[in-house]
Amino acid sequence: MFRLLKGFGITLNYFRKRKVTIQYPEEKVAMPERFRGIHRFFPDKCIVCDLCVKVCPTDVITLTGKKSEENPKKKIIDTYNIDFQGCILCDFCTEVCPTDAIVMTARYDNLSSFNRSTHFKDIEWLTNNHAYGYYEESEPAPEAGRRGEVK
Amino acid sequence: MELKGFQESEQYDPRVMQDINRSVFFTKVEQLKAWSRTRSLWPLTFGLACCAIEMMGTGAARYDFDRFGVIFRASPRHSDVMIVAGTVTAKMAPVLRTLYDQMPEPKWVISMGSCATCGGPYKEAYSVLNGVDKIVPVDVYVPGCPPTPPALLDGVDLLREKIRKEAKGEKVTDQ
Amino acid sequence: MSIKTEEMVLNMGPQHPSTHGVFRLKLHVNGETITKAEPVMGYLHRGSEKLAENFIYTQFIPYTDRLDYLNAMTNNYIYCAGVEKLLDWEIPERAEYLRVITMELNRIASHLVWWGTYLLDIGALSPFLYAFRDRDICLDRLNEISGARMTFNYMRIGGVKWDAPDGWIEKVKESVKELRENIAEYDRLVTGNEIFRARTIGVGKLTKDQVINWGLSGPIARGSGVNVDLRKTEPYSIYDRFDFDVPTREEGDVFARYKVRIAEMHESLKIIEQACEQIPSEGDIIHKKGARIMMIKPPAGEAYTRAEASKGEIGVYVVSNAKTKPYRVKLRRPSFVNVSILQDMLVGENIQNLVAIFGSLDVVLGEVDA
Amino acid sequence: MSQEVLDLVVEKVHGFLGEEVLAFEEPEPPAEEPEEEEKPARRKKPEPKVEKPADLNFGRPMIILDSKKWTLELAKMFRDDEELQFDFLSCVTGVDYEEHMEVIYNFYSTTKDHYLYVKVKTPRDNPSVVSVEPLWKAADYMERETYDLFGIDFPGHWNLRRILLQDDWEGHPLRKDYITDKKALGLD
Repeated sequence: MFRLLKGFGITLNYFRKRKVTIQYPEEKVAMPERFRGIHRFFPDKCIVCDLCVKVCPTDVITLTGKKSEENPKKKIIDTYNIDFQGCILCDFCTEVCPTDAIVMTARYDNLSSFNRSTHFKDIEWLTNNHAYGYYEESEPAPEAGRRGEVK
Repeated sequence: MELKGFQESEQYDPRVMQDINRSVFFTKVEQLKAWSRTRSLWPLTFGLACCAIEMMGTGAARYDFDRFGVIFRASPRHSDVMIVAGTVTAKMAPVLRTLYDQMPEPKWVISMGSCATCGGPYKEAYSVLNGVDKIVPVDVYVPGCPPTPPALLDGVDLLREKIRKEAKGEKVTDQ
Repeated sequence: MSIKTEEMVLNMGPQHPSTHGVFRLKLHVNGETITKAEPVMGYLHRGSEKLAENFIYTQFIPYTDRLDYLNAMTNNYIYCAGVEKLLDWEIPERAEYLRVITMELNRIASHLVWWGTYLLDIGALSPFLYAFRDRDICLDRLNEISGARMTFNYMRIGGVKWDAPDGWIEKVKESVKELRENIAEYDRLVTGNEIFRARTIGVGKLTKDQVINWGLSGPIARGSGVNVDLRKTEPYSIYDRFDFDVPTREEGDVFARYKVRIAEMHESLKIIEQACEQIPSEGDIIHKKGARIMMIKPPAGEAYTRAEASKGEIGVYVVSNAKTKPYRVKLRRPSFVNVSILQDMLVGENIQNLVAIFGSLDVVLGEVDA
Repeated sequence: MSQEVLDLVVEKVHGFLGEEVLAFEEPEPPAEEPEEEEKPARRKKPEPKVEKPADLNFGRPMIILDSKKWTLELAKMFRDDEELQFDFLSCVTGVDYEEHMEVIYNFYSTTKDHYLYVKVKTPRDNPSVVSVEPLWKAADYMERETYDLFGIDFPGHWNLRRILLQDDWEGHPLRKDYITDKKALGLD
C-alpha cells in the first residue's frame, strides 16, 4: 500500500512541473538546423555532375542538363526532379554535391497530400522551397564544402 | 441553407431571424456527422516498422495525439482509420487487406512514410510491396522516412479536411 | 478434481498490440497452459542483405538504421566498423568519442522504449508516457547532431558525418543529469509496485545453460547470470577507456531482465558523462579517405565484427571482392536469435504470462526479419 | 592468443579426423585431408583477387573444411572438448561464391574466452551441410534462415522450413543468380 502511494506521489508531483506537450498546429516544433527535411535546389550552382543521381540509394533523383549558351563547354541544369515519395532523407545527395547546389531544408510539415503524384517535386518547386525551415538562403552550410566529394 | 418558412417570418419580425441566427446552428446531418468523425478518429494500431515507433511517439506526451481525439485502438472493429506505418511485404499484404476489410464503414487509410507509399528504400527488394495503395485505397500520403510526429499530425489534419470536404459534397483532389 | 479440456490452437498476431510489430505466434493451448508455441515471422522481411549487394559501401548505411530502428546508432557503427576492419583504417579520436556518446544515448532511448511499452503490455499505461518523454530528450540530442530523429545515418566509414554543433557536449551533460533523475524515478514509480512484482518475479525463468545453448545475448543473458558484455569482454571502439560495470543478475526471470536494463541505463549515463569529459576539443572526425564516399574500395577479404547493441550481440560479416560494392553482407541480428528461445520457453507457461515473457525479450521485428 | 587457439584446434581436428579415417578406411593420408589454412592477423593483399573467396582474416582463428568432413561428431568435439569448449554459437551464415557455397559458423567459448571460425565448403548444386542444431540450439533459426535464403540443406535439423519468406516462395533470393522480378511477383 505504501508503495502504491509512493507511485501516486510521483504522479501528483507532476502537476507542478513544466508541461512537455507541444501544442503542435499553433506552436511549431523547433527542429534543429541540421534537421533533414525536404530538399532545396539552386539551379545556378549546379554543374550537372550527376553525382547525386549516382549516390542516391533509392534512385529518386533524375536530372538533365543542356549546353550553356554563353559558354558551350559548360553545362547547365535543365530539369531536376526529386520523387519525394521514395526519398529516405539520407542526405547523401547533399554530401556528395561539390557545389552545394542541393541542400536540405528543415521543412517537414505541409507535405502530405491526397495524391502520390504530388510528391513528385520538380526544379521549380525545389528552387522556390525557401519560405520554410531554418535554412539560410545566403550562406551555405559551413561544413558542407569540406564534406564534399573531391573531384 | 434553404429555410423558406423562416424567411417569410422575417418579413414580419426581423428579430426572430436574428435570434435564430444567434442561437441555432444550421447544418446538414452529413456535415454534422463528418464534424463528429473528424473529432474522433480512432486509428488501428497497425505498427509495421520504424514508422510505428514514431506513431507511438506521436501518441505519447510530447505531441499528444489525444488532443485531436485520436485514440489508438487495438481491434480493427473499433477503428475507422488505418495508419499503415511501415513496409508492407508480400507476406503481410493479405493480412493487411483482411484487417482493412474488418474495419467498419466509413474508413480511411493513411499511408505513413515512404515504405508504405511506394516501397521507399526497399523499392528494389524482392519481398516488398511497392505501395500500399495496390491493396487498399489510400486517402492521405505522408512523406518522410520516417515522418516526424508533427508531419503525421499534419497528415491527420489533412484527412480531417478531406472528411469535411467530402461531407460538403466537394470532390477532393489535389491541394 | 481435474477439469477435462481439449487442446485448442490459438493464433496471436500478426497484428497484435503487444507484439510491437508483425509477429505471429501459433499457440497450442490446453486450458490455460501452453503446450506448444510456434513463432511465425518474416512479415517484415525486406531483403536488406540482398539489397546491400547492389549498393556501394556507404549507401548501405541508411539501411542498417532500419534494421533495429530503436538502436540505429549501433547498427550504423557495426557496419562501418566491419568495413573499416577490411580497410584497416584508424579512426580519429574525436570521431570515436562522438560515436560512443551517440551510441550510448541511443541505447538509453532504446531501453526507454522497451520500458514504456513493456509496462504498457502488462497493464500500466502511464510509464509509456514517462518513457517517451525521456526518450525525446535523447532523440533531441541525437537530432541536433545527426539531423534525424530515428534513422540517423550519422556514421560514415572512417568516422562520423558531422562534428558536434556548438554547445552540444554541454547540452548532453545537462541531459544526462535530467535523465539520471528521471530514470531513478522509474524505480520509485514501478519497481516497487505489487502488481508489477507479482506479474514478473519468477516468471519466464531462463537458466544459464539454456542461455548459452540458445545463443542468447544482451540483457537476457545478463539477467541469467552470464556475464557477457562485449563492451567489457572484447572492448571495441574506445570502451576500454571508460569505467563502468556490467550489471548481471542470477535469477533469470522477467524481473531480473527488467532490473538489468534499468541498471544498464545508469551505466550508459556514466559512460556518456565520462566521454563528455574526455573528448578532445578538436580534431578530425573522419579518416582522410573516408570523405570520398564513392571511392571506398576495401581489399578482397572478409571480416566479422561484433558489438553490443541494446538487444544483444550484433555482428556483421562483410565479404569484399575488391570492388566498390560488397559481395555479401550478413547481419547477425540479436533479436532474431533471441526470439528463437520463445518456442522452448513458453511451453508449460500460463497464457497470461505470455505477454510478460515475450515483452521481456525486447524483440524488434525489423531486426528479426531484416 | 588466436594463433595458439588455431594450433590447438588444428591439432584436435587432425587427431579427430585421423581416427575417423582409420575407422572408415579412407585411402588418403589424414594429415592433408582437412583443408586447413591459418591466417595471420590482417594480411593485406596488394593486388585485388576477384575469384578467390577468402583471402583475408582478421586475427581470429579460422579453419576451412569440406562439407563431407564436417560431421556432428566433430562439432560435438568442438563443444565438449576440455580445451576447446566452444559452447556459444554466435553466428551461422552462408555465402554464395558462384563456384561453391560456404556455411560459416562462428563459435565463442564463454568459459575460455576464445573464438573459432569454421567455414564449411559445399558444392553449389545440391548443397548440404550437417546441421549442428542438436548441439547448439542457437543454430535452429539461423540454419533455417540460411536454408530459406540460400537453399542449403541441413540434414539433421528438426524443423527445416522456410522462416522469413512464405512457404510457397520460389527460389532462394540470396543466391547470386536469383533475379528479382517484382512485376512477376505482383509487387510492383
